[in-house]
Amino acid sequence: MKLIQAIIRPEKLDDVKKALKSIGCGGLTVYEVRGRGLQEGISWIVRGHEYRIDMLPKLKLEVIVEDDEVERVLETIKESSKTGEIGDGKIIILHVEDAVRIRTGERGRKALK
Amino acid sequence: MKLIQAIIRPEKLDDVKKALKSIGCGGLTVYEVRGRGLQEGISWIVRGHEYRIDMLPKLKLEVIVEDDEVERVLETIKESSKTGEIGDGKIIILHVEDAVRIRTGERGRKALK
Amino acid sequence: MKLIQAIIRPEKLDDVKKALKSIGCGGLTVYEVRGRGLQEGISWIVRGHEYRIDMLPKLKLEVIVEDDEVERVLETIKESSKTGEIGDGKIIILHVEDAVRIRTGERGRKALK
Amino acid sequence: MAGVDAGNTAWVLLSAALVLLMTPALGFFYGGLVRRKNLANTIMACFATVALVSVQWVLWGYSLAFGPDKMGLIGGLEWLGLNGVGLEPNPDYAETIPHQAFMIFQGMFAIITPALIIGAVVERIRFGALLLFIILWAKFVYDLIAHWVWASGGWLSNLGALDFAGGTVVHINSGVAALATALVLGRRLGYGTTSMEPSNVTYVVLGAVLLWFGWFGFNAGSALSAGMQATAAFVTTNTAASAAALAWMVMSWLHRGRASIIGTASGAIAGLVAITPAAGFVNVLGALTIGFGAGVLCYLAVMLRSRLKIDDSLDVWGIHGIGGTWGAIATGIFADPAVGGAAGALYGNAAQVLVQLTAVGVTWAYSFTATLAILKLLDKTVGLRVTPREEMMGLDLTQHAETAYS
Amino acid sequence: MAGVDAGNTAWVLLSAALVLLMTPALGFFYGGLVRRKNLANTIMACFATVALVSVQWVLWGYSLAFGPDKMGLIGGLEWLGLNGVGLEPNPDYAETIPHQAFMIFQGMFAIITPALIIGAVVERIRFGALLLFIILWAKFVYDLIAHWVWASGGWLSNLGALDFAGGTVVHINSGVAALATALVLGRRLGYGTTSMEPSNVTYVVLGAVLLWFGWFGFNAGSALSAGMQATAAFVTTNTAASAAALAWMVMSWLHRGRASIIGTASGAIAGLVAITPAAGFVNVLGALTIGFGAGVLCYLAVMLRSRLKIDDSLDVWGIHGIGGTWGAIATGIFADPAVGGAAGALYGNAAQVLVQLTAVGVTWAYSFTATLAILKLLDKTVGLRVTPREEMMGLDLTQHAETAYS
Amino acid sequence: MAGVDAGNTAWVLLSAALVLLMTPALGFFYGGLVRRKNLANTIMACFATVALVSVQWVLWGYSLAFGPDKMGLIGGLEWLGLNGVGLEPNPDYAETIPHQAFMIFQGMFAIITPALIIGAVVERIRFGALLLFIILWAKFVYDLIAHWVWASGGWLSNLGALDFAGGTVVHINSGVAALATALVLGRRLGYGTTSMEPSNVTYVVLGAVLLWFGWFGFNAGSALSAGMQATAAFVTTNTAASAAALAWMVMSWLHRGRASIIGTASGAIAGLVAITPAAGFVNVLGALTIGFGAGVLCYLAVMLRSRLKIDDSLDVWGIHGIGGTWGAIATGIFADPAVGGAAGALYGNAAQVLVQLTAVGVTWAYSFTATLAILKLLDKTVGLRVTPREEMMGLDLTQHAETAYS
Ligand SMILES: Nc1ncnc2c1ncn2[C@@H]1O[C@H](COP(=O)(O)OP(=O)(O)O)[C@@H](O)[C@H]1O
Ligand SMILES: Nc1ncnc2c1ncn2[C@@H]1O[C@H](COP(=O)(O)OP(=O)(O)O)[C@@H](O)[C@H]1O
Ligand SMILES: Nc1ncnc2c1ncn2[C@@H]1O[C@H](COP(=O)(O)OP(=O)(O)O)[C@@H](O)[C@H]1O
Repeated sequence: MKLIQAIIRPEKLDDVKKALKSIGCGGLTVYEVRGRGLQEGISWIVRGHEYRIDMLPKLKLEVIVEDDEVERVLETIKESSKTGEIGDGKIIILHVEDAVRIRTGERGRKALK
Repeated sequence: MKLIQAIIRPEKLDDVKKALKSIGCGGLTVYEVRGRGLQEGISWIVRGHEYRIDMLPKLKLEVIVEDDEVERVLETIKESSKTGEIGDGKIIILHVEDAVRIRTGERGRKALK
Repeated sequence: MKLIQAIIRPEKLDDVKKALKSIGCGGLTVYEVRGRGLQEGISWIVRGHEYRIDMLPKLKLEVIVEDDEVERVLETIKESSKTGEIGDGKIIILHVEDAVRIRTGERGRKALK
Repeated sequence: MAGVDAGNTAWVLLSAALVLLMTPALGFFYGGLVRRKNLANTIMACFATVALVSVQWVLWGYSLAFGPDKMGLIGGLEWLGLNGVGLEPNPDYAETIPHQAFMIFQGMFAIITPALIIGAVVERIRFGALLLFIILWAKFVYDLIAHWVWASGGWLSNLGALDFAGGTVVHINSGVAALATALVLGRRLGYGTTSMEPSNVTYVVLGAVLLWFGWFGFNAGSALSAGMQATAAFVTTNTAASAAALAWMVMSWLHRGRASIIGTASGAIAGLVAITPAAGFVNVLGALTIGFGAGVLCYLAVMLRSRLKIDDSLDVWGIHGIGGTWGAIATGIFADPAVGGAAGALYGNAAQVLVQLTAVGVTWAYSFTATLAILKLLDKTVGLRVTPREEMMGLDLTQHAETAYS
Repeated sequence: MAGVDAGNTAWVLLSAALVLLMTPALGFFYGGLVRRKNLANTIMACFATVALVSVQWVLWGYSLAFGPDKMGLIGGLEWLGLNGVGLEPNPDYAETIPHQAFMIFQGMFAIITPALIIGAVVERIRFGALLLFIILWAKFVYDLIAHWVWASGGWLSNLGALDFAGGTVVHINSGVAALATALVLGRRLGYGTTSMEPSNVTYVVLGAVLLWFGWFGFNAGSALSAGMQATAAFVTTNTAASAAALAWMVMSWLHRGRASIIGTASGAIAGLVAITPAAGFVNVLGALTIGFGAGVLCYLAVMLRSRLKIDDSLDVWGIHGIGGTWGAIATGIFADPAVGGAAGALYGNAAQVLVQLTAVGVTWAYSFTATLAILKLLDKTVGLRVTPREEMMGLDLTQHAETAYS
Repeated sequence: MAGVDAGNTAWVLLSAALVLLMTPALGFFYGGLVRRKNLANTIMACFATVALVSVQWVLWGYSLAFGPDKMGLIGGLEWLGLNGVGLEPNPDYAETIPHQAFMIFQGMFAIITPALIIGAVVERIRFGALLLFIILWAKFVYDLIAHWVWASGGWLSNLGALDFAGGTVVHINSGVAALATALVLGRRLGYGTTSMEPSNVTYVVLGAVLLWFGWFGFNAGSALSAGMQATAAFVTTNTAASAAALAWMVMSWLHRGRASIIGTASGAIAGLVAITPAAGFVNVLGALTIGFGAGVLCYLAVMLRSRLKIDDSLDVWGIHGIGGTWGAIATGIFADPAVGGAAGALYGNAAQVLVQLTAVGVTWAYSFTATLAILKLLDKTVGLRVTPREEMMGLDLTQHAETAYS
């Protein structure tokens, strides 16, 4: 099982949700973060002094998936959250050792079903 | 060392905190998230058009534990956060390669003590 | 690739950001959490009844790094976020299986560049 | 403009504007006290009450409450749709302001009273059922009691009951109705076992502050002219609110070791409630006593309520019911003839206390019974409560498909 | 103090204070409706408008709008810097209050009108360009139309157009200007494809509530004395706002299955807009009709606007343009001579409707054309829109280097 | 009601209500400027001050400040508990309103003045110590200076010092006290090294807006009747606030490349402060000058303060101390006899500047010394500061066990 974490633009959430739904991937968790990347942000100079804004609002989206779904989900998130502008964000994959569904106590694959 | 991440109902936080304390597990980190699961949410239909609400407020709870404590903590969180209704949430286990206590620089087991 | 997660004091963010920048590490993601540790918090007693506050506001900081940068980043975060008082927080390291840059679709090392 | 005085009209209209502001302010006060998933719904409930009761009031409410008296019990239907309620003063109610100015000022009281009850039903009532409840309650409870106490010819008014700005009509009435409502509706899911912490203390203070501000219109405006009695009411209002805020703050400090912000705000409201019937009748020392008393008594009432595990969620009974009762009785004790012409027990007229007790008793009894009846009816017909799943998801999403803020 | 009446002066000054509050209230109303990255910028835009137009008004605005008439078209420059605008009453405008009291009351209207247009440009206009636009628009659009309708000698005023508190001057004017602005400025990036949900419903309600509160000053204050007409305007204002809020609430309930909070708040504003020209002229049943009509019509206008994919982002045209148009025409229909002395079609004076239509048409035409001209000029010279990158990052950060809250 | 005028009474009471609103508004203004962990505590500090000083004022404060004069230095104890302060007008203070109306209006000034100092102590003072400080400061500093400047027989008043609504008594007094307080209390932990960004810009604007709104009561209400001088004060207040907001906005734009929202709000407050002593004495051009001057001077004062690394955390000294000083001196320059009867240097009475400088100097000296003494006493006895651990955890949790919002 894997945990896919994606940092996306807040305005892209709806698109990503719809796209994930359309490939049958219903479960997801989302929260607000702020981030800075390598290039994004703006800066301006006033009388020799530089001012910079670099921490921008983003959303972090997490999906727990079976190993064999990873690529499809990855692709789906990538396509649906892309604008092509700097600041679109990153996706990472973490390994999940086990999962539990609180309601039933089911573990592993069954916890997701 | 493992990182246990649990998505729970916001109103269950107090119970979980108390339960964790009672098994001697003091440290934890919590933040607000919104999530949708496989089934939960409500929908209604007006003149053929379907409306849906699916992103619901949840809390995410994180506990870093020794390997040998994993099962006990897992069980404790599960029991104390369960209502039996759909939407109770999930718990996942991630592997932690190392930990550092910022204050002292201690690493590994000692960082948790 | 690794994901470094640090729980720090909110007022230390600026210092950490500056320190990371100075070692050439630009990308990072931050969000607000609340946490309790082993010892921190305050408690008071009124007529035999104990009251406790234990969940304190913290920031969680995440940096995705190449394996060979882990130690340097770890050290930098630790030094720049330390006050020496209880509650300074923890840093953990998680293994990242892969990373994608949404904008370009680049994967692995290149996603971070 | 024979008889219309500009100063008094400005005073009463601006007081009406201030009282209007109180109901949405209550929305923020209550909204801050509930969990975030129900915050917008709570604000909305108060806001919608403004719209609903405003329309009801000009259509039939004012006629029932203040229209030509029928046997001391109710107003006639002669003034439906404000027919005959014009711009000339009506000397039965106020000689120097247009009749409609009196009407709209009273309308603001008719709005806030049912809105107060919302504090007992938050986080679990269906929005549609709430609107129905409010419209029925306004008609069968508020309009009647308002008639008895304030209308010319009302039977409690004839008895000589003193109620300057609504201790019985507004506060006991809504507080006791809240108790009945909490009993019928039952506790919130998870009450007593899960944490139900207020989600926004700043909104609680914002609401309390705007309520305090509006209360000057509520109490001092009730003099219906801008003169000595209005001034007295203004001063006693501010004094009692302050004294009660301090009293509750100190109680919370002694009791839990910290000066509670929510407690201080609640104390201010308790003081404002308690001074309401007394505002134009007592002097400043009376106001201090009433305020301190309200802070202490309402604090204890809230403790008691929580012991009894009755889920009057935001303590409408403890603050408005008990605060109003204390204020109504205290009016009978502290009324100083030098302020408003009426004497209380301290000034040799012990009988006034009995009259006050009668008005209090009648209001308790009628409000409790009639509210119960309306609720039972609604529960049987349309159903009062949301489903457990809706309750867990929160009323913002399930009733309005909107969230407070993100 | 020959001629100055204390009651009326208190009334008009306090009304001016209430109207002042409306523009920042609008900031919260609008601010809650945008995405969080633009919330502080939206509030700031309204706040800065207060400061900017206040200074403009005492320097030249008042002179242009209300100064000695030049051929019915514009005021002269005699009153620049308030030269000659003193503390004695000016009987042309108000006999019982200081001339400066009238001036400052009018100033508050001059502030809020351009601020209303901000709803059409949020989330994408450069802050500096917005300030320039406002100052030019105030001068070349607002001051002129205000002169035509309200100044002694203004040509629409001479025609007999009824506009009690600004249906044409304020609402149609700003609503139509908003339409022009939305067309010139173009849609927000991602409009129609990405989600642009309001970020703070509680601020929307807070803003709406303070607007409602302030509107009593706006409408009832426009009587310029605290008497019967002010009372009538107060009552009709509250009634129409309530009726429209209910109407919109029900529309949203039927249409989308849930009672929308934002909808109810918007409905209240629509009702307040529509009653504005009529407030001192119609009776309470007229007000109910105007209110319900506004709720329904503006709801439909907003639907239509969204179909047309015009990004008048916060529906200034749908609410102020259409609500104001409906109100202006309805004034010609429902004006009851018993209230304000003027008769509408229902009271035998069908011609009034034609006069109203003229005023409406003139305002639409002039406002649209002149706004377009100003915008084209600014777009060509300084540039109106932020860069796409700035738009994506949000205006709070890029225009002010500050964020709403964290 | 011999002598009581309804228009004037309505005016003064409503002005008092507006001024009451200012102190909690200040809570939001200050609250938005601190870090979130101290936001609720900051709001609470202002709110509790309202309650505390209100009670103090009716018990002994009013008697000390305005009671029968003792050698120009202080009022006697004859009016303790408002004994003898009745509803008949007191012609020494205001001939046409009840004496208690004057009393309560003045009470609102007594509340806000110590509350202003809170801006210098936020994020690190023990809540209990703060309440003690406020009660002592109210007694030993505010009541005295108020007596000197405003009481009949006060020695600065006898000198002929002009202070329309509190430039010395309220603003210089609190601003200088804030400086003393910041020096005694020391800097916040991490001051200068960690980021201490304001957590809620929308609350800063909300607070500023309600302050502006309330300031109409503060300044125009100080005329104590609703006539020409009140109108003049209203107009100058609005004009100066606007001019100063623009000035500060432009300064921040030039200096940092962005139009700061917090800066614009602070500018408005600076303008309101500076016009306070002058409001009823200067004409509109004077007000513009005073406003622009305040925006620029206070901006520079704030820059200077931050250079000096004095942790007057929210710049009470820079805005109220310097703004008040500028306003007090400017009153001596710009006072126009056509407005308020008093002439300044520009109108041939250069001596007035000297009188103003005396009042300013006396207030600076006394306020600084007396505040220092009170603080030293408290620091030695009960202790002023929270522990470092409490400071790091935040005052919301440690002083009240509550959080602002979640
Ligand atoms: N090394 C990193 N570690 C953690 N988060 C990162 C890292 N690099 C980028 N991010 C996150 O991704 C977001 C977008 O990254 P950015 O570099 O600006 O855009 P792009 O991926 O298009 O080059 C950032 O705002 C930040 O939240
Ligand atoms: N596949 C998933 N990936 C990430 N989060 C998930 C996933 N499935 C569920 N969740 C999270 O768990 C919460 C509860 O899940 P849900 O399926 O509604 O309940 P249950 O686990 O009782 O079936 C969701 O709101 C969401 O935050
Ligand atoms: N076992 C744990 N699991 C998750 N988070 C933890 C754990 N221990 C500590 N934390 C987080 O680290 C923060 C600081 O830890 P604490 O123990 O108070 O300080 P220190 O590391 O200086 O001893 C806590 O507030 C909490 O957010």
